[in-house]
Amino acid sequence: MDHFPTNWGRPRNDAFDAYATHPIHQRPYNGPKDTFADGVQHTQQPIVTGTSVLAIKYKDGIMMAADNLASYGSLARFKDVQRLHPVGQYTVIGAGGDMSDFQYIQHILEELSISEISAQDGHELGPVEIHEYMSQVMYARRSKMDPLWNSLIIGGFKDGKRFLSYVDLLGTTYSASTLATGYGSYIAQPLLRKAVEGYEDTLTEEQGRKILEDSMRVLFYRDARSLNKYQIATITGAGVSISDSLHLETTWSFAEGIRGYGAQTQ
Amino acid sequence: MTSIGTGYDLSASTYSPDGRIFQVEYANKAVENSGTAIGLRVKDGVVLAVEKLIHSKLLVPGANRRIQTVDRHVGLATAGLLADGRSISNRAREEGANIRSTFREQATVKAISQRLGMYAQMYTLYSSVRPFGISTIIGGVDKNGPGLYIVEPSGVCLGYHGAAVGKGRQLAKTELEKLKLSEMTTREAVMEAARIIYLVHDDNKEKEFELEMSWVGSETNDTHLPVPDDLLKEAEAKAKEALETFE
Amino acid sequence: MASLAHPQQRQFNPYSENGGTILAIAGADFSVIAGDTRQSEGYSIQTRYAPKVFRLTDRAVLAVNGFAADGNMFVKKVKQRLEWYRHAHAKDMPLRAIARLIQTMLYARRFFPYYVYNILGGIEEDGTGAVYSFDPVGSYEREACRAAGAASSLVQPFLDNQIYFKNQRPAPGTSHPVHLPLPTVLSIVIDSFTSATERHIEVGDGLEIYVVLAKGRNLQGLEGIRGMQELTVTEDGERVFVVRRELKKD
Amino acid sequence: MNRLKAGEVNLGTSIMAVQFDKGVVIGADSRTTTGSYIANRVTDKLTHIHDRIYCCRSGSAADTQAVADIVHYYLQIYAQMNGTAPPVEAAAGMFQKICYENKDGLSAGIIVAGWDKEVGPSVYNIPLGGGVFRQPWAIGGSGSTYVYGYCDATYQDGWGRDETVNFVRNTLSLAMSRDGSSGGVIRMCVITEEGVERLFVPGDQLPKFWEGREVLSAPVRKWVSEPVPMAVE
Amino acid sequence: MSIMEYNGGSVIAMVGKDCVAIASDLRLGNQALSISSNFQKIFPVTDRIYLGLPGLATDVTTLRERFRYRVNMYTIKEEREIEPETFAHLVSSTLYEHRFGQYFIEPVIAGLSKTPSGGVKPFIAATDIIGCLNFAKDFVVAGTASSKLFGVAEGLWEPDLEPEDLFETISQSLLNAVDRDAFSGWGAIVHVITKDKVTTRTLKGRMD
Amino acid sequence: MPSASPYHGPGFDFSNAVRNSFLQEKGIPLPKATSTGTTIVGCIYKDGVILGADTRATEGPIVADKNCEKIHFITESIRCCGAGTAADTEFTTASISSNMELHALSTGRQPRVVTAMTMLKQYLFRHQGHIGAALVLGGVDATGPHLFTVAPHGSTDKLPYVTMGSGSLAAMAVFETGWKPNMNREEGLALVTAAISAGIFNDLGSGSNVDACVITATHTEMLRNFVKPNERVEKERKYGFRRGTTAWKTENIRSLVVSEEVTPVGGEAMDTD
Repeated sequence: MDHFPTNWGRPRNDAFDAYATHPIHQRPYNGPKDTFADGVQHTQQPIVTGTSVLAIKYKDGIMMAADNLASYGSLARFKDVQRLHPVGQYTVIGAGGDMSDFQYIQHILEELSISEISAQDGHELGPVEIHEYMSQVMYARRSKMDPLWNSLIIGGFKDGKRFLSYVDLLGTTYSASTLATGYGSYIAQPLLRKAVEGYEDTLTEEQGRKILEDSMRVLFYRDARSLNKYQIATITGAGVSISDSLHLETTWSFAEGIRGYGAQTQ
Repeated sequence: MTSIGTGYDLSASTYSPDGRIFQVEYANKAVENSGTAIGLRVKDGVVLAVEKLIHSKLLVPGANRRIQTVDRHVGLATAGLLADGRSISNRAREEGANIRSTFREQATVKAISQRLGMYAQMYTLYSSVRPFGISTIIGGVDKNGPGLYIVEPSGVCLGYHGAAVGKGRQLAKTELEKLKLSEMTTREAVMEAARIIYLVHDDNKEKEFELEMSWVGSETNDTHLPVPDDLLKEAEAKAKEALETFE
Repeated sequence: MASLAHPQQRQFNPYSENGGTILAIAGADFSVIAGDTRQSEGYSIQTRYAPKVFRLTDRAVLAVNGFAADGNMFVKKVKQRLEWYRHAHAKDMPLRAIARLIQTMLYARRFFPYYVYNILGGIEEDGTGAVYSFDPVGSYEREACRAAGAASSLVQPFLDNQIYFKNQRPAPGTSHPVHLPLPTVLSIVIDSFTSATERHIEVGDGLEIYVVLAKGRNLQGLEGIRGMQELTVTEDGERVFVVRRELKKD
Repeated sequence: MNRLKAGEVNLGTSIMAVQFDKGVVIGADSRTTTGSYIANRVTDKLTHIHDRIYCCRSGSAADTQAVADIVHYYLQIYAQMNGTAPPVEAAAGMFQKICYENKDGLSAGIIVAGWDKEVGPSVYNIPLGGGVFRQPWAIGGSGSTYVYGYCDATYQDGWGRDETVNFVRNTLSLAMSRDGSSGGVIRMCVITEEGVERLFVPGDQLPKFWEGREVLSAPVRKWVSEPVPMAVE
Repeated sequence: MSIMEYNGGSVIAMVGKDCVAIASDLRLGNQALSISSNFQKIFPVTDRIYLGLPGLATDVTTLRERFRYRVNMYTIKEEREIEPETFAHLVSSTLYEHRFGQYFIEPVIAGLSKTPSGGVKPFIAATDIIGCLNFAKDFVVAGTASSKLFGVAEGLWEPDLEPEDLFETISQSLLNAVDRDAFSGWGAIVHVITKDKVTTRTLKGRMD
Repeated sequence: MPSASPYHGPGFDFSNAVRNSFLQEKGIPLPKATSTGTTIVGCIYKDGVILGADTRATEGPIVADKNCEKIHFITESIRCCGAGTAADTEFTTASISSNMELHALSTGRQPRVVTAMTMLKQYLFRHQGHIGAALVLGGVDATGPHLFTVAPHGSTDKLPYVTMGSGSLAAMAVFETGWKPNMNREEGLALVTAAISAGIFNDLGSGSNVDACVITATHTEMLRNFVKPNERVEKERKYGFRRGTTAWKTENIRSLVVSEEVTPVGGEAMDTD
């Protein structure tokens, strides 16, 4: 899976960048063409999209981060979108990909929560249940050839246990102590793994925030669909907390002296 | 009430010559036989309370709840046939979800109540069905503030400051009218509601009862929740105390 | 935007490949089922630990490999059917019945297949070790050993040579054993995976080896094995163990 | 519209040149992308062609670099042959010729600007097909589409150096904030008879405009009406 | 279908103790149809260098002749035998010359090079179809069964095998790999090169 | 590519191109060449330039070479890391290396990094991206340390720290968090190693060992297999076969020992005393 959601779930094109020298995202389709293909709308495509979501385990629970941008192609269209969404008291769901599908997911989760509250049976939905539910929904939609064009990270803390897992438009799921969607899986994941793997039980909140901030900064430097405005969510024994928008400090001073692309000096 | 056997009471789709629908009136009888349910609409929310008669000592405490949650911000209490109460609350949840998905906003208490009213009224039109044997008190908070409604078996839906249905409704209404509901907080209303339920309960005639209470408003962040145990205990204690001084 | 320039890109591919390799070997009175734990897509490691081998009952272990979402869903459904069987018959389903069940379940989706290769290992009712291997639409066969998944073409010929003694002449006056002892099988499994890790980019990170022992068989061959854990639930029946090892992470 | 060759490095780009009485101000963002990966976040897209002539490059990095290198080479020959600095028009003409004659093989949108003895400051725009258009101000690259309105509404004849620099800085900042393919820092050159002055605006000190609210979340609920007392009271 | 599978065939080379071995199958096919069970893919270049050319049969013949010509020219010009390292580069540049319009051949080179002290040093190399050299210390493989060969050889190969042991290991690697490849098989041939002799054996293998 | 053929001049031979494009049109895909999935990096430090590379070469998902060299020689003080089609990086750098040597001989000066860079970009641009070489070029010359990337289409970038290949994103993340100006040799090497390691452990196209090359004005140090974090563990079993395991049909032994037997002809041996 690469960063550009348009390519998600589509066949990889070997004629084009067979060696993946560059992270190339515009892969034209050159397989067999159905004569009537243009007349049939099989699946929609992502239109307004969000980029990476990052998440780590740390001492007290789970920490997640996502920026506030929703892009329309290359246009930075909405700069105040929250992509970390709390579900109940124990869970946060973060989404990359199509924002309309994400809003739909928020609605069905709201419905689910209300029916769960109405049951008044003493049970509450935790991250495990919400992830299981979402993976069933995502898999069912992909099986109908009508996917929800998202990659989701679900993090939570309930009954003293941390939970962190991923699900995407194909229904593929996996868990790890660090997760990242989209471009984050290429850029941030190496940093997160190095900082977190083996330190899940000792990493403090402060350290966790620092590593997420560093990763978000690198993503802002290197992902053309990202923004320097982001939020961090923590899910701990004390519940869910989603920060206000944070601004990234960036460094550019080393670039002042660069002249041209080769022999140029002035 | 007219004598039985005149033949006009066999179907909800049949009027009596003097323009009454006996089936609906019989349904009201079912309500009147039930333990009292009350609702208080106060300054910052709504409190619902139910005198749940224990018809068997073998029941687990807390079983057969008569107060149910409809949506985050709305609850209901019923008096009458217990199973009809379940059915109506399911319908209420569907109506809430339907309103939410159509208008993308929380349903108002009024909207849910009116839809429930229409639903109940449908059961007064056909010979093949029986009217609901319950009166439902719907309470909650929405963008208009606290709301409290009663839906009767006939389908009548009316808004109230204080609502009472079931066996002890007359006495409860008298007590409710004495209160300054619009100046009261939900916390105070919990005490009053408990007192009223204890008051209307007829120890001599009736079996034992369980006090069931819920609230919604600023105390609960606008969520419909059962009154917490400690508060419930306190309210019960105070109610018993008040009972002794009342007479 | 590229998608606007190429309207034919609309077609959605509901499948993906998630790498990894599984294998199973049947012994006389045991069965060994193993898989690596890397889950990848393209050149990215999604996670270093995603199990591909699952205990179904105390006598049956299922390994799935291919498209992870289909694999997990399939295992879930098989487990559900086995649970129902337990409720109906008050016993665990026999291995050969599970094999037939898996075939039926796979073939039911003949025209929108589960893109997974299954290998079922365990103990038959007669107490012998068995391995059943399946293709994605349910064609299956009982074998003594089988490799599947990304590096199957690397591992299978090696197993042919070491398990079936293919292309080997026995020393004069002797013959090849029909079944290998457990310690030999375990070390061949481990070497198969370390070799596959060397030469296949999608294999690595961790190794999980399940061992199913026939009813009443002693633990010979499992003593002193590093990282072993017993998973048996019932008493006086077959026993299931898992051995976990690290593989290279590059 | 996909004029880029497979796997090519792309200058998504916002570029600009504006002339004023004493010279020209040119400017560019610094982002180079392959797909949506930023291969270089501090690119210098202001390319020295001769002492008082620069160009801003947009389109394929390989093509525009090759073309700029060729023109740079010929202008050095020009200067040697004539003993004088080449006019901007000559540079623009040379760019136009190469771009026009190889229009099928190149994807290059170039703005040439500079100062010469004959006409003073001048700005030439050479868009994709290989035409050449002299303009008082020119914008180019993918980011430019977002700021035509701003430029039309803001530009006025007769500005001095400082107002022009400000205009370029604001325009580029607006384009970079909306175009995902543009971003990073702003590099500018002020080219006058006296010389070439380089200006640099770091990515964290770009002029700020409206950037949306903090976070778009559910509206805060307020009760429309207060409860009224009962009529019976 | 890949063009490499048009005629099929596989080659493997391995290093032993002061010896090298190179082996191939003998199949020539026309896609799924087998045509010949005696199609040679390994050719002697000098006494101690052998060259395996798995791939498209027409290119096998073309390249064999081309290398024969070039090695002869080298020998005449230089008045000495070509060394394996040099020959590997000759193969590499010949293939890269056809970078655009490749030969569909993945050559494998096995030989012994002379050391200054008069001894011999094992040398093996392989290139892809456009001449990228791979100097391995253990074994190299090529052809339609390459992934199978990689798997078996990675499992079976051990350092410092004597010529007779090397023969067993390379033979077992090849036979078991081609048995799992539809486009290779139909007999096999092994050359073991030592300082003072080259042992060539044809193997008994499955003929299906 | 120059070659000594009597049939045609230097450069590529397109004689098979017609045949191959015919095959391709018939829908037969051409086989893949070896690619170096690769993580390659470079960074400028206090005294010069440090280049780094992993050592895995792949053919599709198969590891073709576990320990290949991706840092190529250009001149003594200029080196070049290659990613992309392995043969292209190999031959392109070799050709530029040879031209640089000739350039040095004809000018009598130490050649500059920009010269190599210009040669590379012009060569690659001429071939319009068909030569799949993505390069990191670094070195020190009379004008100081220089570092460039050259993309397959011939565009170049000049930067103080660069990465290329399929692991470039992982490696760049390490640089973006750890790079600072004026690092000393130790810091620089540690950073380059960390960047390559990020590629090795997170990108499946990259793997095995870390190669590094430290270039200063006076000295170039090639640190082949600088770190080896991926040594294979010992096998559980020995896999030697009993001699005679393999059945064979025919045997032919060609003796390479030229045995000379000297037969004295006529009379007695010469008296050599």
